Amino acid sequence: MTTLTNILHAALTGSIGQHGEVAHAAAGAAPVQIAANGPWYAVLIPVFAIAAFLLCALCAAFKVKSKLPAWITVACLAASCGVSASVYAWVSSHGPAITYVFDWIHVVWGKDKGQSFVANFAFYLDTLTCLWMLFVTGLATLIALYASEYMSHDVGQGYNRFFAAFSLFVFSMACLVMADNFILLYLGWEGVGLCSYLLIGYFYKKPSAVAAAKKAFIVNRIGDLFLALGIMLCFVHFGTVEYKAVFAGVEEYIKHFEAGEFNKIPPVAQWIAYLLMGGAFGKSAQLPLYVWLPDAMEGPTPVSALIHAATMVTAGVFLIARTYPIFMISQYALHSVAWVGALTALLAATIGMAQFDIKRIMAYSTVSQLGYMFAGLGVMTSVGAAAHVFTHAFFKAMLFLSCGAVMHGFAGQLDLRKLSGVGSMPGWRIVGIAMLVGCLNLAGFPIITAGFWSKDAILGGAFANPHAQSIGWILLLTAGLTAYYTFRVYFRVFVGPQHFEPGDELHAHDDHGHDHAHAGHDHGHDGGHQSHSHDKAAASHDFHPHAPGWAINTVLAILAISAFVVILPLKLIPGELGWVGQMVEGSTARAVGHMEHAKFFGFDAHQAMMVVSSVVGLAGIAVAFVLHYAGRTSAATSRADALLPAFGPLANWAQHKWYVDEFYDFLIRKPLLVLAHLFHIIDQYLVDGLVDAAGYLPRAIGRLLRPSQSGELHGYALGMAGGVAALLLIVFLATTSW
Amino acid sequence: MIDRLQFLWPEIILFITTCVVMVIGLSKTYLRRKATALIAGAGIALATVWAATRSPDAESVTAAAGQLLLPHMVAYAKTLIGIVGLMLLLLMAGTVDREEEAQIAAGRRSFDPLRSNRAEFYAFYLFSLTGLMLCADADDLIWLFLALELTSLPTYIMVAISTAQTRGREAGVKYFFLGALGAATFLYGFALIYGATGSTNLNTIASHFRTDGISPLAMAGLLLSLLGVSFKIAAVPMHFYTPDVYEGAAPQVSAFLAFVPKTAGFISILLLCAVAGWAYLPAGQAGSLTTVKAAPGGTQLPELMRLMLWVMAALTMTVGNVLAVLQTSVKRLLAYSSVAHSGYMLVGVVAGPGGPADQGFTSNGVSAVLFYLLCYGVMNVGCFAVLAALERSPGRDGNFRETETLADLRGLCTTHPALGWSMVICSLSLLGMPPLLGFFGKLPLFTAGIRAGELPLVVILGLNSAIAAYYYLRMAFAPFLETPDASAEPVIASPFRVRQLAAVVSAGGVVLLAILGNSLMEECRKAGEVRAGIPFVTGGKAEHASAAAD
Amino acid sequence: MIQVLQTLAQSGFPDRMHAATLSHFLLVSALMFVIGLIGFLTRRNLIIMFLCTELMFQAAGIALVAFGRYHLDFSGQTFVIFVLTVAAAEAAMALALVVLLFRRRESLNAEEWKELRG
Amino acid sequence: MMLFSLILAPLASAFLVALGPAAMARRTALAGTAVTFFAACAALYLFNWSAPGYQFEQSLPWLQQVGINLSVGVDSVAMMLIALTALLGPICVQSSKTAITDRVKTYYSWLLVLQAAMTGVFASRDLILFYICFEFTLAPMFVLISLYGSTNRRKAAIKFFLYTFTGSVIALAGFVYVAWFSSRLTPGIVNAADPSLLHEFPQLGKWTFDLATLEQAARLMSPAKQGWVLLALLAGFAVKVPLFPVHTWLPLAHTEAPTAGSVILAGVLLKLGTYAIYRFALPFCPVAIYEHAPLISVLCIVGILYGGLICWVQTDVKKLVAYSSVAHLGFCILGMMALNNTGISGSILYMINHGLSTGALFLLIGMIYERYHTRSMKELGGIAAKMPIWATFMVFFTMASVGLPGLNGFVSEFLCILGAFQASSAWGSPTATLPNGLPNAGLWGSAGAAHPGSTLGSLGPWFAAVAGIGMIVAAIYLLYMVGKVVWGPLVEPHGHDSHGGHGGHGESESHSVLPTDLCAREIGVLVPLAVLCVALGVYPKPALDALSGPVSDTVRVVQTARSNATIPADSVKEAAR
Repeated sequence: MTTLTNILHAALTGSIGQHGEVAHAAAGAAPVQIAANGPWYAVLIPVFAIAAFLLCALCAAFKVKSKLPAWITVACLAASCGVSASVYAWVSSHGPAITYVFDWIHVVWGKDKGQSFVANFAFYLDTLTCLWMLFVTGLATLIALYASEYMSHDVGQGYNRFFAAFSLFVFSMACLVMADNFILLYLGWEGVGLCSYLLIGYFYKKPSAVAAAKKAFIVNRIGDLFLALGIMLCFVHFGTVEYKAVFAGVEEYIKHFEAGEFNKIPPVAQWIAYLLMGGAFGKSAQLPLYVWLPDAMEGPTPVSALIHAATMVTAGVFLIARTYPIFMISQYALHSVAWVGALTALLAATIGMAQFDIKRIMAYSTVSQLGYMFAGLGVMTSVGAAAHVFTHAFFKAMLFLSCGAVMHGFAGQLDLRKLSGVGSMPGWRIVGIAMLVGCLNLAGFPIITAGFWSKDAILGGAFANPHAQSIGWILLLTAGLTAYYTFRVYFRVFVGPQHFEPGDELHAHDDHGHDHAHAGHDHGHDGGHQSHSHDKAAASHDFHPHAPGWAINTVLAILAISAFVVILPLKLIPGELGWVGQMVEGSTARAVGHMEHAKFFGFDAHQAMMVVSSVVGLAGIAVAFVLHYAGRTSAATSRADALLPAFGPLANWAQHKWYVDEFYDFLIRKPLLVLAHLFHIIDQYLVDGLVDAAGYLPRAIGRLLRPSQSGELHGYALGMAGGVAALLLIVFLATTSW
Repeated sequence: MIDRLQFLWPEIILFITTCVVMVIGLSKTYLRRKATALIAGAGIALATVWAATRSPDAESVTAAAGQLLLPHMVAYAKTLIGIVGLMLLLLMAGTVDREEEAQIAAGRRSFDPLRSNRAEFYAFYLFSLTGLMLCADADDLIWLFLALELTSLPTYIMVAISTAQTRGREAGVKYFFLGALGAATFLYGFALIYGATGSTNLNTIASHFRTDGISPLAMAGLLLSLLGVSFKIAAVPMHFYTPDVYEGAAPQVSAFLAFVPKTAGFISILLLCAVAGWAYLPAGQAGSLTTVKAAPGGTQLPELMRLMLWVMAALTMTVGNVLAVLQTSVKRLLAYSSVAHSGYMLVGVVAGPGGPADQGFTSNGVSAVLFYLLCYGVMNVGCFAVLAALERSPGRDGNFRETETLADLRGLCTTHPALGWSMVICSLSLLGMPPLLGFFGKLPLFTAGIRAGELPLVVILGLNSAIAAYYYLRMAFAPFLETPDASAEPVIASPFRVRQLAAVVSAGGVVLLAILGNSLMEECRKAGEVRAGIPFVTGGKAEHASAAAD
Repeated sequence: MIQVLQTLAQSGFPDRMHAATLSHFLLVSALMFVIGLIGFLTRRNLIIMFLCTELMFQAAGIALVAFGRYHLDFSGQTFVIFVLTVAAAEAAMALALVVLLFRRRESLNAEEWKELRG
Repeated sequence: MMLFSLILAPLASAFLVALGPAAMARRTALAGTAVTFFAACAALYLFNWSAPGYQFEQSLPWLQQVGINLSVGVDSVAMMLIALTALLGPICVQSSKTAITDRVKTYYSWLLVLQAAMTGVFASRDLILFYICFEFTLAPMFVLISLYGSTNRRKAAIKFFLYTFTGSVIALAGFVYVAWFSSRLTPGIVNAADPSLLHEFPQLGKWTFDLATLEQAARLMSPAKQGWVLLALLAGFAVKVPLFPVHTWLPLAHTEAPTAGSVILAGVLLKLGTYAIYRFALPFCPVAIYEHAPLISVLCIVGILYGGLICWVQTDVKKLVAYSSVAHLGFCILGMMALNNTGISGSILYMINHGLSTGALFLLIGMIYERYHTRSMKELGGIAAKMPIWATFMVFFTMASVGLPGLNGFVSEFLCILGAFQASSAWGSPTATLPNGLPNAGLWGSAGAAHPGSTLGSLGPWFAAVAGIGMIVAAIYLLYMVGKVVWGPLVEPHGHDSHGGHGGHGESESHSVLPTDLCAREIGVLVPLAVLCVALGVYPKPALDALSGPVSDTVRVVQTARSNATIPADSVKEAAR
């Protein structure tokens, strides 16, 4: 309770003054003062998480067959969340600080700057850290609670494993976010990748899950390589990987940046940002590395919600926000970020429009929204980006959890052509409401949704930036598309005539020793079977969707409420985007420099956008209403089907994700595989063949010489005489000077 | 002249023993006949001890043995010959007269001096050793020629009578005829050297070379002599007889052939090289035939000789190894390997003793050769001893049959552990596997070769060791790793258990000498010193000059 | 090579004016050696082959005697005495061996003995 | 005494095993390795980790005519590797309990001999003693492979033996050359080259194989000579590592070797090569290695990518891991070629880490092989369903091998790549001013500003970047393997009951001995490795601190030699005629 009070206190009173000051100090180009002694209890955030991991691992070792690991996880993560809150309270009253834990990697070869490679387990605590940690731990706690029910069919099977990996994820995320140096960040970065791998591949018997997990890890590794190289370049240039010292080093270049004199900034320093960007693109599923995220939906839904929607995928955003000064001193880095973000947003939205799997639609919408965040960073509205991360975390988690509830209830059915009117089924009310709230947020329904405000900040920032007008238009277009496909899902699945077909996970669950508690089997599914006649019908006759239980409902309710509640800190506290704005402004992610504000057709861009984006969003919803709700009688078809021919092959292409996967497969994987086979052949026959040949050479010579040992006396005598003659001749010829 | 007798006591002892053996061996009493081997052993032992302890020491060398080009080598070489000779003697047990004695023991036949070979065999053996020892203290071409002939003539007979099989005869005749060809070659070479210098005394010849340089005639003589003598060491191109003779002879005689003539040959080559250059030639002397290679280590042979030895060394080891790789008969394999080992030792000859700056065991190629002779003798005897100690039960013709192929060795470590492990150890040592003796034998060849700037030759030596590893590995691990064919006729131990002793002693020597090799190396270092300061023949500017003054 | 010839020329070879110089003896000796060698290589009878080696030995003997005379030195002749002795010993051995072989194969053809090979 | 006892203890137990009854062989061997392990622990405890020099030094005279002494001594690098060797000893013995059932005495005694030889390699301070131990590792390994290996074992054993033997003979020529060079040094020559070195040569002009003396002497060689010596040394040690074109013996040997043999091979034997390069090539030919580092690094990088891609198309799990060693050790040598503290520290740490994680992978594969008698990925799949404990370990060690931060592999791999990244003299060279600040002009050049984190060297960011692709490739093939074997639907070879908990009734004997999942003994074998993997990943600082002394010395030697490379080039050529 004390902590809660602290947060409120900090949020409503203390932080305002504090951060105002810090921000001013920073604006005066003085380095941010960072205390060396942060609160010790910051350590507890990862410690609780790792403790949960270890306990769950113990549970696995002792083959615990109850929900114990879930409760351990929930408790520990809640504790982490509490600690995060108190750390936030500390930071908001004391300013940024570093909490040192222990030495990690130390290579020292001199006393000067740059002559030691030092990466400690130490935490860099500022408001940006706190912002991320608060929603990461908070959401993780909630989703763990949700998962305790969602995963219940696996109790005694993979339940322990699931929660162990889940806790490990939170630990890694904590390291990533709280790191005081790039190397610890890298630890978290790859750690979350590992957990993502483990959790995507949770249903390890499904080849598609295994493949998706592998894909996620490998694609992320590509990004990680860039990140690693960026870190190295950073080390070479600044002589350190610790943020504090790096930012101190950047400080000098910031002046040049503010003066617009990029030619005074060494290209090496500018290149750091490009490399780091690669890492961010990988982790946050941006072009060209976004392909893993949609496949990652093979994992259990809570995982999709937490890792692949709310937290891990925002690590890229966090990285750029954390190292924002480095990006600012790079002449084209932010432009690149903006363009990549915008294009990703558009591309993912177009794919999302054409999908039928609702979880996949959500996945593409995540990619798309991440694109928004990158665009926001790129157009120098880091505040908007951070705010969008924050709001998106809540509503996207909620969307996923709702989808998960549907999936859970309908045996894995996710095809929007096979589900209809779920929201109106008994027991599914909360899910329906949560879904609606989420969709409204995602679509940017004006004024009342948090998503609207954060998205608006990015759009406004884009149009306000004189160099980013075209990005603004792309984002605006995407906003419309987003609203359309979001509500396409809602109108198809949650409202309209009731209809469902169960998915094929009945059997899969049986494999797991699944014991469905058919608590809700008497809930009506009367509208269920009239309109279809395939073979599945027989199976689904016995099928009763089971509505979510208390845990899922509670979590959804909390999230639905908080999706609205987050508007409060955004709008009630003064400043651009209020509390989040302050959090960002008080950290390294603060955008500096003076930029003339561009006008949007003569209006202030931000104010104009409030109107324009509202209109676009509402238009999208309206189109979705017309095409997918109005007059729809069956689940499988809608009015939109009639429009499809008008788009020609485009619709088909979009449905096939623009064939990007195939393209990559053809362009990269296949050639590599061919190369690998080629190398293997070369290795066997050429490299090893040469060795064998060298080994065979003595035998070959021996075979050649063997006839000389004919056993005949005369042959030997001739050999001796001839040999002597030849030898003498050789010797004479070699030594005589002709 | 009496002074020279100081050196000859070991030979004299051996000669007396030979005479005794020749008589005793014909005795009608079985026990006396049997004592021949013991008497021979006692004689060799006495000669060895004498050579090791009572050889003229360094002080008297200048006075009494001033004529010797390698003054300290005598004691070392004779001791070495004696030790290996004793080991070989252990092997020789039962080589001849086996059936004869069996029939006499069975009472089917009485002793017939005409049918017995025992006396001759041991006498020839001792004669050969005597000749070998005489090689070491040769200071005259005539002496050298006689010593060489005394060494080799008995061996021809020994090969022929060592087994009852036709192969032994064939081996004997091939060996004899080709040996005669080789002998004629070096004899002609000696004649030319004599013609060019007017003296048969090595010392005088050396002085002559020092004063007047080496005339083309002398050079032709030197080259022919080297080539002729290289028959004894089985160097290319005089190596052809080796596999056939080793294969045809009984294994114990093959062991003998691999050591005795080879040692004689190397001693002769060392003497000839000492005459031709080591003893006096300064580096950088001009003249096309007598150019001395101004190598960093200072090989001081005339370029022609160096080149010939170089080519011979390279060819010998390569040819020996590549042919050995193909063999399945252990004896033949060892024969080719013997060729290869001669090639290794020739590297030491090419390297030479080096200049005054190169004192020390590691720098002196001559020491390396002498040390390697010991190593090779010990480990080679071990391998042949294992073969000699095994046999097959008599076949249809009533003769016992030799074990010969690699397949025969399979599983020896389980059936005859002592022999099996001796084979493993000796083969690994021949391979040059550290820390066995063979490795420490090769190491000085490496160091001396590199000291002399013969890097390519050293690399060829290294690569050849690797080629050799292939077949030695088969030989080493056939007894240990493989299991005998179930269908194959079992191999049994020869009734002459003393041969097993020889094998075990060799194996023990291979291990122990490596560990306790330091003092041996010290001896070799001394033995490898070439006498400096050959005087000018005609009164010149300087009476004495230090050898190879840089 | 050229130098060898030059040296030979300088030592008065060939000199038609005098009856028998060192060169003549050497020439004979060399010819004998070569004839012996060629005989060894071409003939198949073991006894003839042995005689060819004797020819080679004696070629060396001629050279030794000639050189001894040339140098006015006795060691050459001494050498020859020893060579003759050794040759005699060899002859004895050769005959013994040949007899041994003849008993086995009833032939003196050297080509019959090639069981050992490879 | 400490080091001699570490060498003699396994040797003595080898004799005990050979002489004792077969029934006691394994227990005797276990006791022997355990004693060695505890002795090594004692040594670790007694070792002064903060001192940079050699410790436990001892020298017994041996063949002084050749300048060979039984000199031993360890610095922290060698000490760590000895500890690794001692740790793997009992693990190998324990892991062989069910795998080796006939000729056990031979097996365990040769295993112990092998351990002694390997310890000797790391402990020696005399080139010939080193060489003896180095070569002598071949015989036991040859025996282990050719007696206890799988179908093609004889060929593999012979190839392994001959290949490495050939190389090391040439390396011996290099050693001898250095010794000869040193023996010819006179005070005059030394003085002309570097007067400060004079006191380093107590045995001036004598033939010796003492490492300390030769280290000093070899530096006076001209760069050209150093180049030849480097070539000779690499001929021996690159084969052992193995570097790219000379690696083909490794997959074969690994595939055919018994499990413990593979563990030793990957864990320690390969490190003999890398250790030898560190111990000899670097101090003997600093200038040459500086000049040729790019070339060697290119070989490393080719090995990383080429080896990695080949892994991807393997069907034999063991062969895959074997090829991964080629790739992994490419990183190791790449780091060493960076010739700076980061790179070399990383490289040395890599030796340890690779030994732990790859050794463990081989153990795991061996456990599967014992159960299913196959290692083909076509016949195995989804083992996680049946053997969760095994699967957990497998994923764990795979991740360690992939280089996941927090586990051991990461620290060393990152340091190696970082070392290569830093090591470019291009970082320091000021380039022309950039007119517009565009990064295309003088991409890596610095516009006036220095790069404090850079070091001298002849590699650079491109090397790091291309090698870094190897990290991706590593993820590809290792996850491919895990995806095939651990995850996916359960696939078992024919004859194995795919539903029953205790599959394969009537299968061969060793199969019925083992339970389906790992037994306590097997877990006990893996846990120490896992613990070390975590420990070295989370808290590598003690190790890195301990390495800093020796590594700094090495770096100083190389950089000094390079900076005054011209001086010895001339003076020594004159003086050594």
